[in-house]
Amino acid sequence: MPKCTINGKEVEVKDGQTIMEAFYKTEEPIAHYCYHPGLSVAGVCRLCICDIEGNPRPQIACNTVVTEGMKVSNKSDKIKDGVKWVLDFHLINHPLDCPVCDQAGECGLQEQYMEFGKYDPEMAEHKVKKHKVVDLGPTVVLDSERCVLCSRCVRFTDEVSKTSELGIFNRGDRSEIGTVEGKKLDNKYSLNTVDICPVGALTSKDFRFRQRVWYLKDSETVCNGCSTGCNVKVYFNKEGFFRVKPVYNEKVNGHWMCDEGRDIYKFLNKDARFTTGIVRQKGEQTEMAPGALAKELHKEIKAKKDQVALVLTGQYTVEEYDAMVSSMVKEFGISKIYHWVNNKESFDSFDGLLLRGDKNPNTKGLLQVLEKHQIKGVWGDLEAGLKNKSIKTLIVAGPENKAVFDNLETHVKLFAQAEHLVWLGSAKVDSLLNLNNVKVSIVPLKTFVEKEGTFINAAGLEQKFKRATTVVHEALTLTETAILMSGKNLTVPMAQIEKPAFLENKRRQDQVMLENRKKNEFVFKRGSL
Amino acid sequence: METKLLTEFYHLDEFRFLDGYKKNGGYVNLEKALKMQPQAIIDEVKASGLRGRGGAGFSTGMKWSFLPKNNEPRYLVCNADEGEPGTFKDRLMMERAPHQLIEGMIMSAFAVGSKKSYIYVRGEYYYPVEVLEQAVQEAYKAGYLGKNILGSGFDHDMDVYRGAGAYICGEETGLISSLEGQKGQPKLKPPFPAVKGYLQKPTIVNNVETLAAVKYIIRDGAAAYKKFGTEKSPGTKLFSLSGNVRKPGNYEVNLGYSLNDLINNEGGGMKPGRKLKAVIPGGSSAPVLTAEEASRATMDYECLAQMGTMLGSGAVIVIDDSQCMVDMLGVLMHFYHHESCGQCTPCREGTGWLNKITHSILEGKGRLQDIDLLVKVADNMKGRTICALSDAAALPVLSFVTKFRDEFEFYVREGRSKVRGSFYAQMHH
Amino acid sequence: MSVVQKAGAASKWYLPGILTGLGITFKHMIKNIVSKKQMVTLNYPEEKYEYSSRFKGNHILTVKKDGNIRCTACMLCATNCPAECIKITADENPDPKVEKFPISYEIDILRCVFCGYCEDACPVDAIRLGPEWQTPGLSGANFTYDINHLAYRPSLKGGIQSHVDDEERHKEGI
Amino acid sequence: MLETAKSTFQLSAEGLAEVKKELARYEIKDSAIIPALYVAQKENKGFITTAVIHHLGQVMDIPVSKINEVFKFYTMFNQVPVGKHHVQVCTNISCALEGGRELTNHICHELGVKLGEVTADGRFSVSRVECLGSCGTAPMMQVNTKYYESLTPESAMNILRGMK
Repeated sequence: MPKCTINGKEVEVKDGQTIMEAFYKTEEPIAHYCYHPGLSVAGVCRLCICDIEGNPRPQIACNTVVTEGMKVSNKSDKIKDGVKWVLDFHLINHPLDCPVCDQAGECGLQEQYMEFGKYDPEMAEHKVKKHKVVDLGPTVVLDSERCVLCSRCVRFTDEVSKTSELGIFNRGDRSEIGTVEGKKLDNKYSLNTVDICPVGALTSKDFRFRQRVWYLKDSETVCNGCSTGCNVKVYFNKEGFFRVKPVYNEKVNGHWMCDEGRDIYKFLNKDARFTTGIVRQKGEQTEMAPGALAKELHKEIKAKKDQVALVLTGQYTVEEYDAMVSSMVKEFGISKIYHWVNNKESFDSFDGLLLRGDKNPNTKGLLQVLEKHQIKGVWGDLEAGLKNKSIKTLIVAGPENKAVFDNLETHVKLFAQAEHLVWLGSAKVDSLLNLNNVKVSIVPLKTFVEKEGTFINAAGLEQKFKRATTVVHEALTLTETAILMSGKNLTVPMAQIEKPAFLENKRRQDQVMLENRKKNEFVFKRGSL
Repeated sequence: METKLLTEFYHLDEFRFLDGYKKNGGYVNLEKALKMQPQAIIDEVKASGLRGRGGAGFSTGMKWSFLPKNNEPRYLVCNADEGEPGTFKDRLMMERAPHQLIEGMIMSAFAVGSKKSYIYVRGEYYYPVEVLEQAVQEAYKAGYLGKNILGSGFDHDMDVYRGAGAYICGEETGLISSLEGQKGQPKLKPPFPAVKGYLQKPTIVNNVETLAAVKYIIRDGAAAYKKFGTEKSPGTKLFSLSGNVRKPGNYEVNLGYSLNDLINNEGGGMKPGRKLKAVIPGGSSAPVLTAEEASRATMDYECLAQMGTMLGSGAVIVIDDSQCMVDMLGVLMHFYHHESCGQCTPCREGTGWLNKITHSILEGKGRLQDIDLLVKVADNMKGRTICALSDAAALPVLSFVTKFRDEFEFYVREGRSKVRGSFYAQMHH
Repeated sequence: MSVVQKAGAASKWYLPGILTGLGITFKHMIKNIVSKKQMVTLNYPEEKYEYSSRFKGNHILTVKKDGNIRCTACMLCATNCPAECIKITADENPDPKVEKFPISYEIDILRCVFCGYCEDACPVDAIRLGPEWQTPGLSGANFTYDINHLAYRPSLKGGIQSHVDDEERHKEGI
Repeated sequence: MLETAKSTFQLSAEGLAEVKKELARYEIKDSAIIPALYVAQKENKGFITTAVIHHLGQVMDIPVSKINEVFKFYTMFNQVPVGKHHVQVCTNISCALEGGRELTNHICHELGVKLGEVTADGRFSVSRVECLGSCGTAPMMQVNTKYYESLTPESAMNILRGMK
């Protein structure tokens, strides 16, 4: 365990770790493009140069192993000038099309330029022209001119996804990232290349031109796309959710996430959701406040205790399962509780990296809650009960992400055999609104980004996450629904109400808006540009 | 005067073949070497003070002793990717005396304990590859290669690998990358090839001339070898003399030989009516010497280093007074721009930038500040990359611009060459 | 609001004040009838004032040589707008040299404070504040200016070309 | 698209055998990429196309991007069609000092082509290359595999005219 000094701060690192890792540990700033903690060291961007005491030449931090007593600094004028020049080498052939570039606002080149640059360009000659808007595959678009050839994406396809679609072709300043014609960048992790691209060379087709990044806020949460439970950041503003990116978690997903998981934002937005409570009887549809609807259901459930059954999917939090199951069991003594398993065949599959066949974030949590309340519902019982009409009122906590429920439609048909189908769910399921022979009550629920809770992933790891924002204000959580259905009222403890930011800062309301818009380090100084 | 040690029998056509080579003292010393202790050979080479003839001039014995002391398989690679502009000595050695190289390699391989060696020859050398491959076959047949060489119990295999045209593969890690079937991009150091090289195994990469010289160190002993050359630069060296001299060619002389003599005696002096203007003493990457400096220079590592240049691969390029230095820098910059592997940013972008600036000066579009910009860019490319190619591109710029600044300024001001007028426009009409 | 109470009895008699005022009005009326040139007011809307060409009035979106809109939908104007009156929706342009362009560009002119920050922020000279200053309209919808109005309204006669030329820039390698 | 790209090039039986031999020759498969590209280039009229890359990828079981990287990196693999006699004139410093560039211009002019172009009859193509290691006998050119040294514009053209 050698000790070293980084800019005067002493730090102890593991054997064989590099100066770069020591910089990370001390949280001292160091410029770099090609180094990525999840990939091998390339050492080609040459930005991470630093002074090592006793070494006349500056060394790169990413490939120099820390030795005992090493004194490193990157604060000297010599190093700063060196970084400035290396940055200039990066920029001389850069097209500077920040206005149309999606990366603007979170671009490595912009960040370092604000830190080290701010000079007049000295390059008077023509820039090297390369290919623009190259279609690399179904998910990614390449702009070779913006590329700084850090080779992160190439190393990703070689080392992590092991698909090797990308390569750097030609040499010198004619080098270009690309795929061989006839072979596309098409793998289940392809969008990670966009995340690790420090500039705007690789952009996501899905996110392209939808928002400028400085209009977006982000919030950390856990992906509910499958039972791996990758740690992710969701990006949103008042118009809705726009993208999902991975967050490093050594125990779960490392630095990566799959392309499927990046689509989860799509079912969070309003147009994919039930927004009000709906009661549908004999083809007639009335809208109702969700809370009132849930409360109304209390009477019916209480009256028909023995004929009520509950179906749960693995898409809710542990807290919600516990609230729902215990209210069913304790308040009403209902034990007909069943677990709805989607894609049964591939349920246990795993691709070796992140993707799991179980497309629910919290199957483990549900099973644990059911076990705690000693419920052993077998799916066959439900089918039989519906057939012989011993189950008349069926409460279903449906999927949030209906895309992963292949058997959704057949199951809706199955559930329609009951007399009264109570559907709790966030995703808009159109087939429910076409059922005419059964009474349907729909209570809109909140999605995982609108509530806090815990998911237990396939490895048994409990992951708590926080609320990001609220999209459908009227919607309830499953816990709230459980409370209302058991006839109680919702009480909101005062301490939990978040204080609005403007009160604390004594800001006017419109100033808060402005503040939100201009976050993400985007500093636009009037008059100076 | 030439001192023919390595090139003693190069005039004999039969020296190319095994029989002729054996007739002239070939493979005699191999037996002697195989009876020695490997460590003794390393010590002998170390004692001889032999320095790498490829360009860097690093002590060969020292390099060999960096090998980790374990039983991992290790490789010996002969660097015959002779790409440095002005250098053509390795080609001569491979064409005229392939067995001399092979013998030296077997001895070296025995010393470093390598069971497999490669000769990496640049792709353009079709004929030398042919000669080498034939010689390797001959050596296998005669039992100098293969299992249990000359009954010593030492096994060794040798293979010739053809490159495909990349200057950067002359850099040892670039060469290893190329040998591994990748782009010839240099690898990060550390780890050095002697620790982790070809296929992540310890690898020794030596130049053709270095490996061939090993034979003579074994034959005569380190002490005898040290008699050649100077105290710190012992031995003889092949110098590739080219450019504006009457008799260009390869000349083997003692290290420490006067550059003036090399040009005027061996090279036959300048062409009629021409005067010496500048000399690049160690291949295109070496900083240029003015005529005055050249008259004082002796061809050894120390003297040239002292004069701010280097011996490099021993390619002496003579430039006479009819040549335009801006033009020559343009030629070099085009070369380095073309050959930069594109890995490290300062080199990838810097070589392109230098090339653009020099050519805009040549086209008559230069600005006076461009001359300083050349220096600034070159200064900031130096020592900032994985391999030495960016230094190799930067050093000529710095020396050309500082030593012949008047020519550059004249070109920028007048839009034509001080020496050759507006030749450039005619050449690129 | 502060109210100034004038003391004194004379001010209770309004008639002298009224007559003085009428006198001034009459004086100007006669002056204007006699010499129209000296008149300071205009007969709006029959007559209109010509402002300087630098006047920051209604917005204009400039066009390229081929008549397409210059704006690249970088949203810097919207970001810089203190009144938040600019709304842009971007999309992929089939021409890879253009890459990004706005499929909708709306300015809520009633919110606009004509500060000109959008003009300042624009990196490609795509938006300018022009000399037009009238913003009449009969319903709320009339005050949301879209691309058609901003770039191609009849008074612009087919669009104002900006000075920056894409092709020249491309040739120069910028 | 992939299918058509693959179907346009096929190694001959000898070529395939040679590639297989090279695959077995070295410690790792990747080392055989350069020799295999040489074999394929010879069979594909002196240059390499995407179809060749795909075919080699299939034959050698190496990702095509890796083969393409190697192909595009080295100058001896031609990316565009070349003539039957590919004339490569050195224009690096030693040859430039002795008139290598003038020689290139002369050859181009005499053959009526620009650099990198193929003559109308497909016999010649001219390119300027970096140092070929024949500096002592400058200026020089390489036609296919053979070096021609100590040239003058006239002698160079005589050599080229003598080629069938």
